[in-house]
Amino acid sequence: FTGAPSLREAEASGALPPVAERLPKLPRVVDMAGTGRLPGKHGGRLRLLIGGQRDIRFAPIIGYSRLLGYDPDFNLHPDILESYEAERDTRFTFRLREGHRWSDGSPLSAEDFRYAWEDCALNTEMFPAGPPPDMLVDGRPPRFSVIDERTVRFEWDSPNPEFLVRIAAPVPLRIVLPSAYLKQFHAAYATPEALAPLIKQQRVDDWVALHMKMSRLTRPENPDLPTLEPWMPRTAPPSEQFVFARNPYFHRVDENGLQLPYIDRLEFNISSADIIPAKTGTGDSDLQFGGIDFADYTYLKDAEKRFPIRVALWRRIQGSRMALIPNLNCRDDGWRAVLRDVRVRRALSMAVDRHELNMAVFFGLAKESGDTVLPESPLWNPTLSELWTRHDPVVANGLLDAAGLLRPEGHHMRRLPDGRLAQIVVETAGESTLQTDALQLIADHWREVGIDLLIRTSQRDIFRKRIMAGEIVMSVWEGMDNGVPTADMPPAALAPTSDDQNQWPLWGAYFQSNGSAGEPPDLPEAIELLHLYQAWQRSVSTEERELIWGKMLRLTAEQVFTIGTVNQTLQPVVSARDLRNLPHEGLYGFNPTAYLGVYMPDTLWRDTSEGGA
Amino acid sequence: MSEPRDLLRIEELSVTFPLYGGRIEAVRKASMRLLPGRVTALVGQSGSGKSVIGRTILGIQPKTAEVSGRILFDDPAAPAGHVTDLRALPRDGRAIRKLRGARIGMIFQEPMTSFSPVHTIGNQIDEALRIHSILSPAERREKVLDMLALVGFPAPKQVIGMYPFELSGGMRQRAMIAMALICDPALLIADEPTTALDVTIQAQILRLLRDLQERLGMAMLLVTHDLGVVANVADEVVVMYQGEVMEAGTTDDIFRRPSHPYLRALMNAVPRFDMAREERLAPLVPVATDTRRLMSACRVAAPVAGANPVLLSVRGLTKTFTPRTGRGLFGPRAEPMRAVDDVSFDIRRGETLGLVGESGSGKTTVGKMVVRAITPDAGQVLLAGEDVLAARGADLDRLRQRVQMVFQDPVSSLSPHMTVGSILTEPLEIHHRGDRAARHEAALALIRSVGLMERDLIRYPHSFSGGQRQRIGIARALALGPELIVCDEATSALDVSVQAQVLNLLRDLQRDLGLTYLFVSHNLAVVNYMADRIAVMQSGRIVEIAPREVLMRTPAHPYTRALLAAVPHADPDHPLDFTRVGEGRSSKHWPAAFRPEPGAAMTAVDLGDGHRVLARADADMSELMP
Amino acid sequence: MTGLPPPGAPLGHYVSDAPFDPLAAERAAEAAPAVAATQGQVMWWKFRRHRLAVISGLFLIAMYLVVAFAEFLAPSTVDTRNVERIYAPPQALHLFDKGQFVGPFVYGRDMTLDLDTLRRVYTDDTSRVEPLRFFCHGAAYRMWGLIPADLHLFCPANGGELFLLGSDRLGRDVLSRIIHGARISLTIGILGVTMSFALGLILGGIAGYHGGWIDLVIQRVIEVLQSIPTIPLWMALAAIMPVTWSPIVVYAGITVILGLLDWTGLARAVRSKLLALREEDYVLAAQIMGARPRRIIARHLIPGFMSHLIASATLTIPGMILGETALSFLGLGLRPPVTSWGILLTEARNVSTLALYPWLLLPAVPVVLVILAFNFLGDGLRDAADPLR
Amino acid sequence: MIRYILWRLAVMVPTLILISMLVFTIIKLPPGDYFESYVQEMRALGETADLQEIEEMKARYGFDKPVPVQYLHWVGGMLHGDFGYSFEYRMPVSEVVGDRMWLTVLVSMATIIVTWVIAFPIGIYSATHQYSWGDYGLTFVGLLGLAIPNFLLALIMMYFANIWFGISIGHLMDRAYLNQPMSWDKAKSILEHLWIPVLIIGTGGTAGMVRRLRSNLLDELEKPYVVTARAKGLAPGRVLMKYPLRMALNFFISDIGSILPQVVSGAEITAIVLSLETTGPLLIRALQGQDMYLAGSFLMFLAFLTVIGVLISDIALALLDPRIRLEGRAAK
Ligand SMILES: Nc1ncnc2c1ncn2[C@@H]1O[C@H](COP(=O)(O)OP(=O)(O)OP(=O)(O)O)[C@@H](O)[C@H]1O
Ligand SMILES: Nc1ncnc2c1ncn2[C@@H]1O[C@H](COP(=O)(O)OP(=O)(O)OP(=O)(O)O)[C@@H](O)[C@H]1O
Ligand SMILES: [Mg+2]
Ligand SMILES: [Mg+2]
Repeated sequence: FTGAPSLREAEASGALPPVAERLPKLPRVVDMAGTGRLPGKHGGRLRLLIGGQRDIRFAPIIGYSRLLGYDPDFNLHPDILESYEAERDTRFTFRLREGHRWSDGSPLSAEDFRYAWEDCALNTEMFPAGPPPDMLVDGRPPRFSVIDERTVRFEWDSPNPEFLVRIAAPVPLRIVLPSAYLKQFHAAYATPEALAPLIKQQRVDDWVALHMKMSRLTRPENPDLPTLEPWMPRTAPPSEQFVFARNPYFHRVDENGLQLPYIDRLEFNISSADIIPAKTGTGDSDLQFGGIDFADYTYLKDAEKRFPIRVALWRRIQGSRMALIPNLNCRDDGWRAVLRDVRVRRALSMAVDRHELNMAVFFGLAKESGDTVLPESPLWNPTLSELWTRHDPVVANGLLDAAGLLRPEGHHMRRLPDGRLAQIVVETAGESTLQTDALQLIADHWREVGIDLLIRTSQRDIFRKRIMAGEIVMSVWEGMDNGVPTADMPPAALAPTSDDQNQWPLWGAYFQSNGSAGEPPDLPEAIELLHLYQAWQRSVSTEERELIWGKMLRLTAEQVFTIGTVNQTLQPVVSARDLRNLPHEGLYGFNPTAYLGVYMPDTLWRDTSEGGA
Repeated sequence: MSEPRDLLRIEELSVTFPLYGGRIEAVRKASMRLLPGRVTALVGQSGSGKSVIGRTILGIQPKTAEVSGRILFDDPAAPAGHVTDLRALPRDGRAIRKLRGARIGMIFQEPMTSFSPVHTIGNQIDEALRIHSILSPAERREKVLDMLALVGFPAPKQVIGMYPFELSGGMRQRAMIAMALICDPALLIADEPTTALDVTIQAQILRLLRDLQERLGMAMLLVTHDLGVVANVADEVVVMYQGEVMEAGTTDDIFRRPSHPYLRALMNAVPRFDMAREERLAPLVPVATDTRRLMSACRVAAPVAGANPVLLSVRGLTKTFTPRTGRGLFGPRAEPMRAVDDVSFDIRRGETLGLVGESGSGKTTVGKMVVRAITPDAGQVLLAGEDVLAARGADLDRLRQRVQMVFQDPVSSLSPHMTVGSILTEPLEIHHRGDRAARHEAALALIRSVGLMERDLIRYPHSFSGGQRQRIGIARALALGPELIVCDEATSALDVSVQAQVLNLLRDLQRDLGLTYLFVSHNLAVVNYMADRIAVMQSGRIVEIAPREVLMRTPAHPYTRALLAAVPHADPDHPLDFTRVGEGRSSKHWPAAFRPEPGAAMTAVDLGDGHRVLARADADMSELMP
Repeated sequence: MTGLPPPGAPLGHYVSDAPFDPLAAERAAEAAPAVAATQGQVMWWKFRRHRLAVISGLFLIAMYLVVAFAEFLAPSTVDTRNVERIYAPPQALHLFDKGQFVGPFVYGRDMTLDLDTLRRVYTDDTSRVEPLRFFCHGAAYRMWGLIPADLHLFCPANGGELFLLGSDRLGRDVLSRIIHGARISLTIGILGVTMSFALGLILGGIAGYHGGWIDLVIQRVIEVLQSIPTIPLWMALAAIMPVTWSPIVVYAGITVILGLLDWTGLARAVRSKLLALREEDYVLAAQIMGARPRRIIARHLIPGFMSHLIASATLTIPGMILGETALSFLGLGLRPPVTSWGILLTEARNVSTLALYPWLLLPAVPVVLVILAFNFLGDGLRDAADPLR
Repeated sequence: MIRYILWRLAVMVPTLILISMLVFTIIKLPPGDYFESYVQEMRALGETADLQEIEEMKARYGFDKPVPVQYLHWVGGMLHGDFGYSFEYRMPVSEVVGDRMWLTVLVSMATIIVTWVIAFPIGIYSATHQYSWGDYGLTFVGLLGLAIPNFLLALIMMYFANIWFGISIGHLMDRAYLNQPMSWDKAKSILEHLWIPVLIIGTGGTAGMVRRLRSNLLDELEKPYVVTARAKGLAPGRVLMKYPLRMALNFFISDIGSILPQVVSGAEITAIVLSLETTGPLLIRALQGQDMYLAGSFLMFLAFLTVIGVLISDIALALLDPRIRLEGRAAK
């Protein structure tokens, strides 16, 4: 095995053991050539621009080192784990690599799982309301057992198909913690006398807060906290630049035995969001995906001529880049009745000229489609994308007439059955001009069918309140977050399961709170979706899940609960020209691709033979 | 002595100012000359261009002025024959700057406004020294202090740290003189240098100027209206009228053989001490103003005829000022200064009380307290029995219409941003008198009655001559047709002919409408002409008060006597004895009965006939009687 | 040389022999046409002499006419779109085609998409001459939001296009948007300026003239108001304005409230100046005449401060015209379809615009012109009010 | 004077209390709170927030308590030097500001000094050469700066500075020097970056200053005391400095009260566009994200500076013009 030259000095001085001792006995070998990548060499840095300190959370997301994770084709495979077993989705056994170490050199072992579960999750001081709901199935926690030094097991009574998905998520479930480091902050291990000065020094109130502060993984602000990611934080906030240095104990190697990552350090530079495109275009970023948008592409492409950068276009994975979402729980009785009529939703969908929208805003490069899964998903069904999305004002007019939204003689605008003018106020929380621009086009389209669309913008934080209160009749949001699901991923987004679903916030809240908030769904199709989802939760085989997914997708597409416009829109990804192994095309999204995570940024390397920093 | 030469030669000087749709020819082809060590007096009608000539010599005329002609300056300190044409020097260039202040000093006519309000007197006097000499700061300070003492400040150290607005009119004028003299100039342009000074100090200043003249060979261009002063100090005289030189010659020629009708009219207009009570002054143009019409537009109520009740009654007025000298944040508080000390007097309706006295004795302060422009620390002011100081609301409104004041400083008392027309109509507007047209009529009548013209209504105050501004102030005070007018040096800047016109107007108004005046002046002849009774102030107190004739004939108080002795006469045969004047000014030379000493109670002793004099309560009557 | 002896020689007795008539001057003045003029007239005469100020004044009047008749003057409405003509650069206006006079016209254009750089490329087609139409019927609008009409001063040729200042990302005519934007830019902000000035003068005047405890109280109010920076206030206000209000009402509301709060700087300047000026004799004179404080402040004291006021006013105007840029920047300002110059500039706030579509910055031109005009007008007013001129 | 200062210091207490209430209202005014907007922002990115931690913080910082209690808690904390906790940065407010404070002061002071250094000569020139080509030209340039929104100017300058001089866009120093101790190279890098923000932020202020100075000077230039000074032989420049300029400064001095807070708040929006490491963007973000203690404490700090600034300005006024008697009117 070969370690990075940048660590030679530390190795020589004895601060670090030699590379062979830092790697697990059985490291994860990434087959570069086999996956179309070029084996590279160590060194170099990557500069990234972020809009604020909180965006350093990108580091553990794109690092994407998980117990088990997805590959670009969304197959799960063990990563940190040497292997795992999921029996009927109820009993999960995880086996660690021998000699695997945290970034501070302490061994990764079953104790770290036990600490996370028994000392933290089950600690009533830390979690007064009991273990995190994500770990519960039918309200009951798993049985946890340590099999041996390297093997642990979680076991539920009924199937938990979401467990592995959650572990592989961009922000994973926390079932393993660096216990050796954290015990000094835990009341069960440290004496109050030892804790007191730490509490004071960190300016927190008690040891729980201290532990929480020191163990934050999602926003790596504690440079001392050991990690398993390819790069570990080196900067304590506040700062304008956050440096992440290579983790000397990282567990992956390439086929030539070079320890990954190739890149020595990541530098996150805070810039105001407004000038991220500008700075990217002047070569100030070596890898940029956040803070830039399709609208910047022309400029960035233009900048390719002047600066050693390369612009790739990836595809976004949302079910729809922008969807109009009628609120079936809105308080306005007239509109609620109308919107619950599937004919109205279909008519509104068909009234939208998606082609014009696509041409005007996306150069015709997006796909006109309803809000549904993308071709990259094994669940894709082309007919569903096209369902009720053809631009046909005649049919739309007919549907609206049938639904009782009539045009009085000699008038162009329709009226609601209760006599009011059919003026629909669409609210956006958007800061993006894209939404307002597209809405203006849609307003024109809808005027053709006699519906008047008014745009109103609310502050983002009161937007949610207003949705919940039913004050918003129709909103603009993005479509399904994950447009590339596999059958093994939960179809929660399709059913009323959460209060942040703008089409049925109250029904979602009802489910989420186990009936203590919101309202039970009373639309048969919604109820059916919920039942299907619950069936998925109890399912044990992929085939069964595929079936359920298929039913749910068809139902939602038929019912047009959300009016999708276009999807597979493009996302520029800018990289230094000498950066290797970044695919020219890819899927861009948070879940499940973890932005770049599934494309393994640890395999990126800089081809200095070509020049560049 | 080498060959004779002129220090300054003005040849064919013309100065014009543009005015909307016309121009003002302020100076027309005027020529004159000044000999080294000699005094040339420039006399003439108010607005005849005297001040403009003075400024033009220094090149500090307003930017808008168009100048032609030559001004040749032959500096005695420069090599002989090196004559500079001051007009040809670049404006504010190095050459002219070296002359200004150092070789040519200037005393401005309006000392009140010629000082920067935010710098101390000492700082401003010192400035010329700082530029033109190489003295050290201590030496300069020494020199400034000397100069201040020379111009008659009893406590120069204190004055150095004071701000201009804390000084009385006369004190500012003296500071101005000190500033002009500080560099021992070869030529002094003195534009009415003594108008705000009482005659004793005036004499002291004139003596000082003469000293300098003799000692340093300083020449002086003396602009003045006081023919008495001219007769006493000038060697040559130039008489101007409407921008033109009417007559020029030696003092002798001018006083003994006045030839031009203007000059003769001027001589005739001088008020004399031996005038009969009813005798009128003879103005140049014998205009008769219809007094009733002048005020009918505005007058509210005709005065109550009948006996002469007391209109204004002043009791125990006292005012103390705290100087702001202590510069810096944490300076010690300066000693409070008693400006007016227990002043009481009465004025009957239709009467004029003349108020004369030493410069800085508190006359202006008394006047301002009477019109309620300053609140006294103690005392009472009653107008026809009404308490002036307590009036509020509608009472105050009425009061304001009954009492007016002509300010000593005409410049700062006229709003710089209002045309004369607006200034004159404003009081009427405030009290809703008449309509627009009527108010305009009234303004027109007022401006004519003080000898100005209709077109002057659209001009702004700054473009007038000193005397013209003063007349605007008088016209404004008359606008409301008040019962009582406080005239604070109301005619000091007027030449005798215009002065005669204005004084006659005031007398006519008094005769016809029963106006009452508190007439503050340093010109004793004028006071004599106007006043029924005269009060003399010194150091904040009234030292003597008596009917006019009594005071003039038998002054009791040593200060009054000193005053009378120091009056210069417009007669070369009766020169003033400069060496003796001013002796009675300081109480040191006074007889014990009048000397205010700590512990000695002073009271107004009645000498009969309404003649009262301030003396020790225990003084013997005979000591007091002259 | 009349009467002047040679240097140093003794002075002879010179007597002018010109005729002397003491009444001549008066008679001459009487003969001259009466110049009865009020102060206002005098100031107007002086103002007229200032050429640039007069031109600026006329320009501003013209701008306000544009504001009044924006719908008619603009070739299209605010949000008329042409998705075929996105990001079209300005078209040149020609008069002669192949040496022949045709009147004002533009050439037709073809658009191609460059799929590599994703740019729209426009090329003139000189065979298509599209003359402008005048007093033509075009996009329908409601005059002042009330009267339906479709008459325009000029429109593109039938079936042709006209983007004299180019088009934006939705293919909207920049020229039309600038014309429509003038309406908000030149009204609401000015309202704010006026209010803050009125308040600043009144409260500053009172504090400065009276001094004492009145001053103390007003100063504390000023302190409190000055302590709150505008941006947070703006954000807070924007957040509590009911969402149901139309954006223009919200914006007007905020501007007015800001106008109500923005007077402090001016008030302090006025106050400190008055504290010094109130000691002048002419103030005493006015008091003796019986003038009320209000009058003294307005007629005697404030004019002495006019230059500063005029300068401040003309300087505040850009702040108010561009006020909404800051707001829009923070996502609080006006929303489509309402537009203003500030909005137009905010929309152009990214580098792409700068690098690729610079004509979107054109709204800065009227802003600059209006601000210059206001300032030169101010100069003229200053001179008119200045007695020394 | 000392009595006056003590009196004014005493008056500051109720003023500051009033201000603190106002500030608290302002940061509380927008509906919702930090956590609400945080959750929404995460959601807009398609991500999920760490709800557990948020609930915990909500309880810890008394968001469930009535508003007056929250206010007292906040004010009480500040009196103890505890400025609260920043939710966004998850650390005490006092630690968040860090380096930003002195960088802000640096930028602001540089801007103010540059503004003055440019504005004073130009203002004087414009006044003494009224209606010359120079006057018109400088007025035009100044107003141009005023008429173009700063953020646009910032963008334009950054872009062209990059295209023409290759200067990297925005920020106050090269990234390499971040978090480094001060060194010669770091100082150099800061200076290299400083001129752009200084120029941009300075434009508006300079034009305003020039115009105000010009008009105030024009008023004073022909005053009698100026003529007196000229008659003494003072050079025009010296005359100008000593007399009219001093009088014209009145307006300028009376505005010191607002300069002081500007020094620490920085030009927020320009700073955002230029990504300056100053406090302005911090404040705006805190306000936008409803990071209430951070915003509130900062606003209070600004308010305190304002109050002090007003006091200084009053004292300076009295020193500048002896006619101004602040302690009440003696004569009337
Ligand atoms: N700046 C100016 N603009 C226009 N006219 C002026 C200006 N200064 C003076 N004048 C006019 O020039 C004439 C001469 O004024 P000047 O001040 O020289 O008079 P004067 O002889 O000094 O009078 P007085 O004895 O009243 O002071 C007057 O009629 C006056 O109105
Ligand atoms: N505002 C003030 N502050 C301080 N001292 C003042 C103030 N006004 C006047 N004084 C002082 O009060 C005294 C009287 O001044 P006042 O103006 O009444 O004198 P006056 O008799 O009118 O003198 P003059 O004849 O010189 O005009 C002077 O010593 C002066 O210095
Ligand atoms: Mg004069
Ligand atoms: Mg006096």
